[in-house]
Amino acid sequence: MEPSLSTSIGKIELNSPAMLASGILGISLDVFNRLYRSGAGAVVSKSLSIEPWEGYPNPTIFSVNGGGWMNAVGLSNPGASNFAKMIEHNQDVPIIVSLVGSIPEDFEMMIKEFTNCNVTAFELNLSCPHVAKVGLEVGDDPELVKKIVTTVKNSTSIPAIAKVGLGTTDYLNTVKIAIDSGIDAITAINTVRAMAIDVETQRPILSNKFGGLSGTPIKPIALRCVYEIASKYDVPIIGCGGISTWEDAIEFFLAGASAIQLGSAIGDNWINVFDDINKGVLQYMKQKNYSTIDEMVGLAKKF
Amino acid sequence: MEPSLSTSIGKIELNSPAMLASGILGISLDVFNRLYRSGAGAVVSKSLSIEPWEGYPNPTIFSVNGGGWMNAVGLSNPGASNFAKMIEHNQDVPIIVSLVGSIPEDFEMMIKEFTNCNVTAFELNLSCPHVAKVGLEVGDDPELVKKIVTTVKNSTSIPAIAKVGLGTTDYLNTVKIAIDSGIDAITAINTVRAMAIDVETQRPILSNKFGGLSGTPIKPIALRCVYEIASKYDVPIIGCGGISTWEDAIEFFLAGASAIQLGSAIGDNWINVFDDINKGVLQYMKQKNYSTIDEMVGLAKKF
Amino acid sequence: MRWWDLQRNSNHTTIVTIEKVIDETPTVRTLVFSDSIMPNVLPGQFAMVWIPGINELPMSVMISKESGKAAFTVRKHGLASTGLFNIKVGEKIGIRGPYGNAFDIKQGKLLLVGGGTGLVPMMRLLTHVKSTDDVTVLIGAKSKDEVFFEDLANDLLQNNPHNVIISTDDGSYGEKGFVTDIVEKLVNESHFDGVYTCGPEKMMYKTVQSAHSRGIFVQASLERMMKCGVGICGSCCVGEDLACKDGTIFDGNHLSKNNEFGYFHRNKAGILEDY
Amino acid sequence: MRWWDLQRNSNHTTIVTIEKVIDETPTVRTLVFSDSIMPNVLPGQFAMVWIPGINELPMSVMISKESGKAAFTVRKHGLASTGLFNIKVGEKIGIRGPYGNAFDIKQGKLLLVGGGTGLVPMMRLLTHVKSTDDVTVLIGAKSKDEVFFEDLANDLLQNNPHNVIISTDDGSYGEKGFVTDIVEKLVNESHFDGVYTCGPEKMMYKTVQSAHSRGIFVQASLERMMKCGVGICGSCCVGEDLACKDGTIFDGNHLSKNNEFGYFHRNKAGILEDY
Ligand SMILES: Cc1cc2nc3c(=O)[nH]c(=O)nc-3n(C[C@H](O)[C@H](O)[C@H](O)COP(=O)(O)OP(=O)(O)OC[C@H]3O[C@@H](n4cnc5c(N)ncnc54)[C@H](O)[C@@H]3O)c2cc1C
Ligand SMILES: Cc1cc2nc3c(=O)[nH]c(=O)nc-3n(C[C@H](O)[C@H](O)[C@H](O)COP(=O)(O)OP(=O)(O)OC[C@H]3O[C@@H](n4cnc5c(N)ncnc54)[C@H](O)[C@@H]3O)c2cc1C
Ligand SMILES: Cc1cc2nc3c(=O)[nH]c(=O)nc-3n(C[C@H](O)[C@H](O)[C@H](O)COP(=O)(O)O)c2cc1C
Ligand SMILES: Cc1cc2nc3c(=O)[nH]c(=O)nc-3n(C[C@H](O)[C@H](O)[C@H](O)COP(=O)(O)O)c2cc1C
Ligand code: FES
Ligand code: FES
Repeated sequence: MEPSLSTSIGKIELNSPAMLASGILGISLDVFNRLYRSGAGAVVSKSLSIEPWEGYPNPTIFSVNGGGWMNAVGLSNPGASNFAKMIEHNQDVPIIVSLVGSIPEDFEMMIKEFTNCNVTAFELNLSCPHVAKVGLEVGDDPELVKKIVTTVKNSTSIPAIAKVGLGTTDYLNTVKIAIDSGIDAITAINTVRAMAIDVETQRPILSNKFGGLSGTPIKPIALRCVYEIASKYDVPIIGCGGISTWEDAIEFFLAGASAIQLGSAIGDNWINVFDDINKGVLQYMKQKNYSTIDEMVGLAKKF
Repeated sequence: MEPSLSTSIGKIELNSPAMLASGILGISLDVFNRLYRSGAGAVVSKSLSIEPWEGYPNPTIFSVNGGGWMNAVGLSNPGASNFAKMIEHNQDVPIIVSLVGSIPEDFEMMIKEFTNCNVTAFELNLSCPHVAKVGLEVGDDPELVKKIVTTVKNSTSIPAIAKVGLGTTDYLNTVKIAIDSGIDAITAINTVRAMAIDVETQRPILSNKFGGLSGTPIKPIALRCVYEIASKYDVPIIGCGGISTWEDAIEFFLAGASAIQLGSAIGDNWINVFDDINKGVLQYMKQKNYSTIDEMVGLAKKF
Repeated sequence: MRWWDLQRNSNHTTIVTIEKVIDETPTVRTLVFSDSIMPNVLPGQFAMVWIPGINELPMSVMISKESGKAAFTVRKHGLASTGLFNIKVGEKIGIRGPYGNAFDIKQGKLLLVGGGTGLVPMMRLLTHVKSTDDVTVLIGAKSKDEVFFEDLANDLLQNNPHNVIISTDDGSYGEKGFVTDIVEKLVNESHFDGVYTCGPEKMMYKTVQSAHSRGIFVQASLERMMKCGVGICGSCCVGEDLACKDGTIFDGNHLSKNNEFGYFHRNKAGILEDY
Repeated sequence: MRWWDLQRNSNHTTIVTIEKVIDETPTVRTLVFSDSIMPNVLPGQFAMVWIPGINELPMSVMISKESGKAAFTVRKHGLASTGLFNIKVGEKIGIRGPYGNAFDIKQGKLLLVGGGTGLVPMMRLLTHVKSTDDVTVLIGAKSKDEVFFEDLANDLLQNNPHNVIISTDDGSYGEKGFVTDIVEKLVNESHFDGVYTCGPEKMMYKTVQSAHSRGIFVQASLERMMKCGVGICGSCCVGEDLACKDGTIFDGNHLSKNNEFGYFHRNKAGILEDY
């Protein structure tokens, strides 16, 4: 029997385990459709706020010598309501709407905007490492995480995912609180706070000085987070961080992820990366005699 | 006038700003002499404990596809007293003795062993990400950090450096406590907790499962830590993490480091990396008209 | 072994020093610099240009007469472009790229339609035409003192059968009227093997319509808000296309199916706005 | 562009499958596998061999008669080597490398002195001698049932003037006595152009002394505790040298100035211990 690429992350069912990560190409429905046709199991939107944000001035993105990408886009986004209008007519694409905010009410308000939209899940970005007041400042505050997740779960029956990252507190604690407050799944991890200085002009390259490191450099860090979460808690996990090949995808499944997200790999290999990974995963499943992704999830935990 | 490579990290004076990082080739005086002749400004020993430790079984070190190294050596070391005997006859090499322990008394005892040795400084390893009870478990405990640093400062007049890393608490808080307790300098950062799984055998590669990521992948993370510390506190800083070229070294000086440590670069480029970096830094200083390293330190902070 | 020792990382900023500044008009300047890669980019390709402390902007890579050199030709507009405009000889800027695809240059009778700094890729295109090609260059501007690159175009085409036409909206120089009316006239009068355009979107839109409706091969180079330039951020999307990665050059056939071209672009927040 | 797409990362573990297991003696086995790199390593080079779930050990890369294949010849000893010894056909191990330098093979009259699995690099060395070389191979073992590679050595040298001498400590096979006494006799009797040795350190030490004191070019391949194999961990240091990176092969001249060779090695904690 042909193995199947479909996977479930708790109640979320996808045809392919590789989804687009938040912030990557994530502002237009036409592009979402294109990515879906290219093999993405779902697309996660750019993180949306209540008001539109222009983000930081450029430079906001560049690649690091030695591998990976650095960004401080500053969560530029058209705002939840503009975005909701845009995806109103979405029929085919499993869209996961990413949200940022600094208080529970922000999330509640934004979720209302999507009442008439076909949304697969909400992803709560608790982990942006370079924007004050939202992101990690939220994720590092246990009380706030609890209130936000509880509010979100009370606002909608659509599954909610918490996206965590490495902040100034123990992210495993954030995960625990999110789970205790009813979260449906965890995405790990966001970019890692980082910096680059140009030696010629002697100034930080990003206009925001600090940014988030993504891509291959953070893969081993992301993988350990997935493994740590999977070893400690019984929660569906979406792995994210530096995944660019099918071997990377398998590593994350073995560590405990039921699905993965791709960001920087698109900058490195463009959008055929979805198809490449899907094909490689299928090949591996055939060779190892698996019929579902689920059979692989967490296999490395027994060691 | 020829620019000079000498630098001071608080009271510590070195002829060259590039030193050997702890754990790299750091167990034999003959090797220390060789590294010193190759251009290292100082060598930091393998982290020493009271008793000798064998460390973890292999695999303990391998390089990551995509860059960098992963290790879980498990702080194998000959023990403080054996090591002290070995360096008793050291005359030339500025040796920084790295120490690990889980209680203040451990450090006190070990420092006594070095009474008759020519030691340039002690580096307190508060940040090993893959050995329980010492390392990050210590660094993440503010009370313990305070007690250890206070004890060390009361035990010796030799300068003491605290080596910090990314743990489960805010490392900037650890830095603050160390400073308040009288530390002379900060080394930032240690390896970052990470993991790799072999997809063929489906098991973690390191015998310890988790290890520390070092080398180019962590450079942007280490650089931001140095910049963050330099922006927040007035303390001499030694930059460490992924430095492998003279440009990297300059980036760290500009961010606020008075000296740097090299670890993984030795695995990538062998020990001529000290000379290469020294030459490159000198060239840069000539071109920019600096006569001392100090003139560059922290220049990027003004932006 | 590290790959970045072997080749320059085109997605990481390289610093170059401005060696010459040429005033093209009161609001347009060309900044010349030496570099190993930018002098040889393909016609239509752009770079991301970092003005330290100010911003980073997409800029078409301008040709330079001197070998080993390239340039940017910038019109001062908002904060960022004015910052670049004000860069002096000896000052440093950062560049990464080149990015984007290139014009597919046909042979025979060619028409190039450029407005403002949209002329930059047209000038590089001219360095790639065959000497047998019959080339018409149409330069649109608001008024006489905004016309530039006329001499350069004539110069580059000195060995070709050619025709450089200027049109100004106010008639203060060359023909009076909108450049797109002249395009319509030209494609009506004679057959072209290829039409290439870069400039204000409305101009490109009409040019593409005029040519495409007559079955003439036409390509336009689209300008969109660009933050990354490499297909990551999504800010440059035009329908399902990413201008930086799928373009910036698209042909008439493709553009005629795109609902946003000619009508909408996205602002810095990613909100669709009318042109 | 990612460099690891272009070439295998020799410092990252590659998984291979054991295809054949050959019993050499009751305690020594040769495990054969296919690989693109290991069949062609230089004589003296080693690999780090991962026995999943057990340990990772340095192992000289053994030759295989079949092209495209290489092998490891392991003596079961402690936990790790016994783990490798027990690997069955079809099971997988990980390898990284090759590491270390190679023997500098002279021409003329050569003497190879090997003990136990120290014979492994000697066998590969034999595949690199010129057919005009006159080669003496001296194999030391405790007793008859610990002798292996005698036939292989004769086989590899069938086109050379050669002599394969076995010595056993107990005299149960070949000549009786210590291999180093025979070395002393041989270098006394005739001139050698090169002497190569790998095996127990005391054996190598005496062999180097015998040859070096007579001005004969001699090289020994040193075994030390190795964790990384790549010059990072320091566990393999011998005086100021790192066996994995500066060696494993050193010549007599260098070794005669090293105070640790022949006397000390370091244990897993890095403490100097007597040999
Ligand atoms: C591929 C490409 C090539 C270009 N080549 C040239 C050139 O050769 N010469 C030249 O003068 N200009 C060129 N531009 C336009 C240039 O990048 C700027 O948009 C323009 O200079 C105005 O910038 P500003 O920030 O000063 O103006 P602002 O007042 O800040 O903005 C004015 C408008 O410019 C546009 N804009 C601003 N920033 C960007 C950006 N990062 N990317 C795209 N559009 C932006 C937006 O529509 C904005 O509303 C090119 C643009 C693109 C996309
Ligand atoms: C370059 C090199 C090539 C080698 N080639 C071969 C070979 O082809 N065949 C073979 O059988 N053996 C070879 N060895 C020896 C082998 O690596 C092991 O040391 C040996 O098999 C005993 O291992 P053990 O762990 O089973 O024994 P243990 O009982 O664990 O240890 C016994 C002793 O072996 C040594 N040892 C253990 N682990 C290591 C290690 N990681 N590195 C170095 N020494 C160690 C120590 O001296 C230790 O005290 C080689 C060693 C080196 C350094
Ligand atoms: C340019 C860019 C923008 C991003 N924007 C967001 C965002 O808006 N919300 C979010 O949760 N994560 C954002 N991220 C983080 C990614 O979703 C992802 O977590 C991270 O890049 C690690 O994955 P990768 O290594 O595959 O890129 C962004 C990343 C990049 C590179
Ligand atoms: C094999 C290995 C062993 C290490 N052992 C120690 C140690 O004993 N004590 C310590 O403080 N840091 C240790 N480190 C961390 C390094 O000193 C350094 O902080 C880290 O590797 C980052 O620097 P790099 O990127 O230049 O390697 C070790 C690193 C490696 C790779
Ligand atoms: S500019 Fe970022 S995707 Fe095109
Ligand atoms: S084995 Fe690690 S340095 Fe040689």
